[in-house]
Amino acid sequence: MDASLILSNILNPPILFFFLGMTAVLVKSDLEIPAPIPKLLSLYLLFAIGFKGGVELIKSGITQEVIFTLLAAMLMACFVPIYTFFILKLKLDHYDAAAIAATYGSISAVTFITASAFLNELGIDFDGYMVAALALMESPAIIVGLILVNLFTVDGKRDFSWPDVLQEAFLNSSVFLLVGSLFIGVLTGEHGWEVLEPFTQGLFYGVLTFFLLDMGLVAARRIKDLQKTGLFLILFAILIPIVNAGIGILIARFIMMPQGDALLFAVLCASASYIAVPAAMRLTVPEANPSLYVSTALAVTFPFNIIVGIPLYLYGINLLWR
Amino acid sequence: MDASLILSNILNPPILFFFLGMTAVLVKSDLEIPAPIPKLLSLYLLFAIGFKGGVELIKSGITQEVIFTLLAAMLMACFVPIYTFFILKLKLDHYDAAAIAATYGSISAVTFITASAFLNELGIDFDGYMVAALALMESPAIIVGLILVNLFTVDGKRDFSWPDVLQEAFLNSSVFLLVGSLFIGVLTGEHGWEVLEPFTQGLFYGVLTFFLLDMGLVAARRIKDLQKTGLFLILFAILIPIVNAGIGILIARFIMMPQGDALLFAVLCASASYIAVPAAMRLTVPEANPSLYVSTALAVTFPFNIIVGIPLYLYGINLLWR
Amino acid sequence: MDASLILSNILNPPILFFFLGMTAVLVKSDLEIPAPIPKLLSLYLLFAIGFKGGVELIKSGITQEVIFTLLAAMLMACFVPIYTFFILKLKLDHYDAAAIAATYGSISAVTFITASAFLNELGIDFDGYMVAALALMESPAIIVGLILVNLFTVDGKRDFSWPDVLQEAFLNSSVFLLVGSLFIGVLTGEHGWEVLEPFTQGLFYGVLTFFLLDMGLVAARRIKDLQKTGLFLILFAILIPIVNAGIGILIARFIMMPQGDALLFAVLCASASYIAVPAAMRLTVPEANPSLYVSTALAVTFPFNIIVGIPLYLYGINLLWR
Amino acid sequence: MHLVKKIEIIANSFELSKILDGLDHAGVHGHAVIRNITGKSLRDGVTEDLDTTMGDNVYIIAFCMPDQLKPVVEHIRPLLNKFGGTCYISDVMEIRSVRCVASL
Amino acid sequence: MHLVKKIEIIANSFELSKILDGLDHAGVHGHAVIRNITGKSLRDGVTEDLDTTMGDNVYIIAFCMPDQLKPVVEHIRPLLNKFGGTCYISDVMEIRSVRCVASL
Amino acid sequence: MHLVKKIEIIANSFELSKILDGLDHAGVHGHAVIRNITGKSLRDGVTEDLDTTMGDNVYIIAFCMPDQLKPVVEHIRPLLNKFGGTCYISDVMEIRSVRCVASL
Ligand SMILES: Nc1ncnc2c1ncn2[C@@H]1O[C@H](COP(=O)(O)O)[C@@H](O)[C@H]1O
Ligand SMILES: Nc1ncnc2c1ncn2[C@@H]1O[C@H](COP(=O)(O)O)[C@@H](O)[C@H]1O
Ligand SMILES: Nc1ncnc2c1ncn2[C@@H]1O[C@H](COP(=O)(O)O)[C@@H](O)[C@H]1O
Ligand code: NA
Ligand code: NA
Ligand code: NA
Repeated sequence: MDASLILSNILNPPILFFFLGMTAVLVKSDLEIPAPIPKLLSLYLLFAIGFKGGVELIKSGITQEVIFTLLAAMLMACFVPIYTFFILKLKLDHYDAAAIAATYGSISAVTFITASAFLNELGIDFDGYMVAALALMESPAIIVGLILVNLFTVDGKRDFSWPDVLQEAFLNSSVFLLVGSLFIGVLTGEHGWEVLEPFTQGLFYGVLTFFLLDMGLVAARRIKDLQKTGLFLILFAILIPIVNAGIGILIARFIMMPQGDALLFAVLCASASYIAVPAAMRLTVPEANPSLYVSTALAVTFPFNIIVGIPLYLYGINLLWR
Repeated sequence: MDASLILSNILNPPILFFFLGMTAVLVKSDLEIPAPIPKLLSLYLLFAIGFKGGVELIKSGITQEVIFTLLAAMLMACFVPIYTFFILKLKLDHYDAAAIAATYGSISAVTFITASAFLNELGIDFDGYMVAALALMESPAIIVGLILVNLFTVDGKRDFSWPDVLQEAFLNSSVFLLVGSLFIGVLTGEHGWEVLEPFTQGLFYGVLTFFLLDMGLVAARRIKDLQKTGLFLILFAILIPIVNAGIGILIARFIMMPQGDALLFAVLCASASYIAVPAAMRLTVPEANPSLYVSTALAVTFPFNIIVGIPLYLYGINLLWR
Repeated sequence: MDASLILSNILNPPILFFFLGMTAVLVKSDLEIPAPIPKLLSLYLLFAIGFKGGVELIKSGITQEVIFTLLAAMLMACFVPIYTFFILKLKLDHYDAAAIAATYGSISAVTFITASAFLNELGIDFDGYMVAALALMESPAIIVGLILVNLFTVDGKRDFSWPDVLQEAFLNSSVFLLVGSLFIGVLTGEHGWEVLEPFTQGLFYGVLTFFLLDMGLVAARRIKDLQKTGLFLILFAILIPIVNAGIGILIARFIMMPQGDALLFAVLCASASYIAVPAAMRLTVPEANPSLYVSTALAVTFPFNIIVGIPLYLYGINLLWR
Repeated sequence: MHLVKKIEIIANSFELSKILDGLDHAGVHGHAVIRNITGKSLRDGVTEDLDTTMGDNVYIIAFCMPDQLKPVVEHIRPLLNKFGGTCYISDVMEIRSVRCVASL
Repeated sequence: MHLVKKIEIIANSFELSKILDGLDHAGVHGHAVIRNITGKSLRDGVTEDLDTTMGDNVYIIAFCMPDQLKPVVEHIRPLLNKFGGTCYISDVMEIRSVRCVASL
Repeated sequence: MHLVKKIEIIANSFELSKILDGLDHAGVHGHAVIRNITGKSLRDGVTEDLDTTMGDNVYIIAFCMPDQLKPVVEHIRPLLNKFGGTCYISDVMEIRSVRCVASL
């Protein structure tokens, strides 16, 4: 049953500390994790997950499954922002619609990491190359979002330069550190893993827990923005992840991913970016309202995914793979 | 003999690094641990100690001993600020007396943590629910202190609001994180402990050591304030902890705590708050002089407790429990 | 063969992350490790290396080898700034020459640490007292540099005070923390080591890796300064380390150091300071141009040493010790 | 370009929320806050290092219309009297942007 | 001592490099940047906490010669119009040092 | 409200203690310091990133009585000449609080 999965998910330290963070804001405690500590934690998580992914990628090698998975990742990263744009256009102007669509086309690394910790908990295996899928899915939505803005708005002086945009999309610090660590994992392999293991593996779960405490604080502070976003966007922020996860699961079934990989893929499809894409959108589509795209991704979709989504998608996968 | 206990206490890395920090200030080295790193370390320590306490509380369950211990903690947290207030009133005005009394009625988590590391060193057991006592003893003194100010001063416009004060007392970040982590430890139990162990246990001693280096810097910088506090307060800051520890030990003996718990309880009684209470006093009793209550707690009582007090109290306990 | 050593050096995570940091700057990624995190990492590294050195020093005791090694360290720390000063004087004014000479007479702790990680990799032993040599070699060059400025420049109002200079040379935070941790390691010995081991040993390699990522960023940002320094200084910054390492190796052979120690000694001789000495020079020889002495040490000598130098010097040692 | 007033307040971070509320009640709804200020005041005479115990100082900057000044002073002065802190006013010219016009 | 103009800009850190480029093109080659500013603007009405997601604000200070002001405003205003942010100008006296003389 | 002078100094953190001593000797006993300033100066022409090696810049603010200005300039100018750094003076109004009156 679904509820038991949800419960076993909720009763993990990372999720409970996420709640603790949210509670702190709600009861107006002055708990805060001062800058730049959250930045340090997120750099660490990207470093550790990228490096581990690289080490495991070199063990598995570039097989047919890897290629299919990465193709599926590319496909979803381009498809999601397009179809959601047309849904969003029903209620919002083109700028906001494109920015939000890009947000949901991209991914949230922390959601991915939380899902992988959940799989570890349950003893379900997953492949290291899913990290490559994570890296691949971060950037395309930014490009797609911009193309949509260009196609659907007609203002003479939209003067952004493609080199800047590509720079922002592919060389922003998250993507860069993740891909770089992945490469280094590939280069150093098993040997590099052993020497770094107490750092990258031993601390990983604890750092994730601590970071989710901060995410709880950040997400709860954004909740008051939701009044301004309106019911349409709140529903969007819950239903679209479910739909995207559903599509992702069907694709995963089709190309016969193992269950663990399928969950991670579903989570990638379902999650929305609240770091890389908002930063890029703020620069390239300044007309869009940041509190719309950040708050939906951060205060609705992120909590939904890590609390309900992850076990829900796994439940679906268990049904289908049986 | 007492001296050998003191020596075996002093020759531990945390205490030695505390001395190193003090030395750095005395010889005017530019060593500093820049903000917000000390904050990160203290958040970590509260997180780790709270979580561990919760895990062990659920193992032991809520027994009669637990209830007696917590009652004793409450009792001392209310009694100490009252009796010390009347001593302090002999020399100081009512505002300063109340603020200092509140400081000594509350506790110092780092002193507690140092004492528990010392017990680990010596292989003496203690119970996880002592962390609950720690959490319980942090706030009451703030309330008692304010009631004393209200009773003994007559200024028409003392316009503080009780909700604000209770907020400050029970939801300040230290108490909140400690209690929150304790709850999460209770909820996740042994299983949560295993996954977080390399983080919460493995690093604990090292982080404590590093943090005490910073405490040494901070305490030494406060030493010059002591000229202004006068001999009365300096004596107060050494004698009152000994008296409080003595009372604590007698109570512990009376309710038959095991030796390890008794030491921790004595340390809680003996220690003075230099974070939560000063912050609260600054807001609610702005008439009191912060350098009086911070400097005595930080530059006298804290070093005294971690260097001399902890082994001294244990010596006393060893005598009585024999 | 040399190349295989270089390769096995380069294929280690710390060096690869150093490259990643440099790459980030070159491709203009916005990757950065915000202040004060690099400071935290460097405090940790000094703390860990000093403490470990102390623990091992007490195990080995103060033997004849120890004394010879420390004498050799003192000798090189005084000799290098003098002879390089006369070379630099050929092209630069006395202020710049003295400042750069002091920089190369002192050492880089991170280069030392990278070399010791490399030795660990290869399974080559080295002695803990090399850390004492590291500490000893940090300060003398500052004093020698100032004496040179005083001897060779004639400006009436050079009004620095020796106490200030000695303070700066011997009590700056790097030297202080390193020596302090060493002392504490000596005092607590094997026992202290065990309790701190998960912190000081377990995380060491990972923190070094992370720190070198930052060093890559910092070094690459300095590369553009090199246009202004000119070819003479760039050649100086590559050749002098090789010469110094060569002298160091000959001395090491002469006093019959084991190979591991010889490499560390060579690396100490070859490396240049980019923290303690520049800070001291900025205050005591403000006439010198910081971008000359910082950029050569940081953007040329440091990368050269950790990438090519360390394996090269080991190759030389292997030849000579055979 | 048009004239506005710049308000600068230095105070302990514990009082930050009270001061911001004061500004808000006085009708000044925009502000910027710089944290982790160290300092020394004539009053206590000792250099205040940032430490874990007594909180950091904050430096609050708020630009406002000249006629908002009086209510600001009325709201802020009691706080400064009670908790300490310093407040200074000066004249600056605002470069109006399209967006700013909308907001003023 | 001689009169110079002080330019103060508060903006999101994402726009920092664009603004510094703008200053540079306007001939103002010196500046100082304070990061990690939190704030609240009338426009969005909510207090902006520093968080991992939306970047921090930055506070840019640049002192320049009075005649550089016009080009600065021309270069900065379009950026403020597009991305948001506020800009204020005031008068200050520079204490010329030997070094400063060389640089101005 | 009464007129005071605002002194703003930007310099490398290594020189901080010397500058604060200078202010102190000149009779200005209060100040606030903002650390971790990045910047660019005409003199060296390159943007200074905060890095582990060369220390950060600091931004020192001190409010003082107009007649303290002369000694301040006398004490600070030699330091700026020697070590670099910039210093600016401007006029501000102080909101006197009860406490401030006592301290001035
Ligand atoms: N004259 C001054 N100039 C600049 N900052 C000051 C001055 N006096 C006080 N401050 C700052 O204001 C803070 C609070 O001062 P006070 O309210 O006097 O305790 C001090 O810690 C300093 O950071
Ligand atoms: N009136 C004001 N006074 C001081 N700072 C302001 C004011 N209005 C806005 N700010 C700051 O400028 C930032 C950008 O404002 P805006 O461009 O209006 O979004 C805000 O986040 C505040 O930090
Ligand atoms: N025109 C300027 N406006 C604002 N800050 C400046 C200016 N010139 C220099 N600075 C700052 O002052 C620091 C020291 O400058 P300098 O003394 O010229 O090396 C620089 O790093 C900048 O942060
Ligand atoms: Na997605
Ligand atoms: Na107590
Ligand atoms: Na050297």
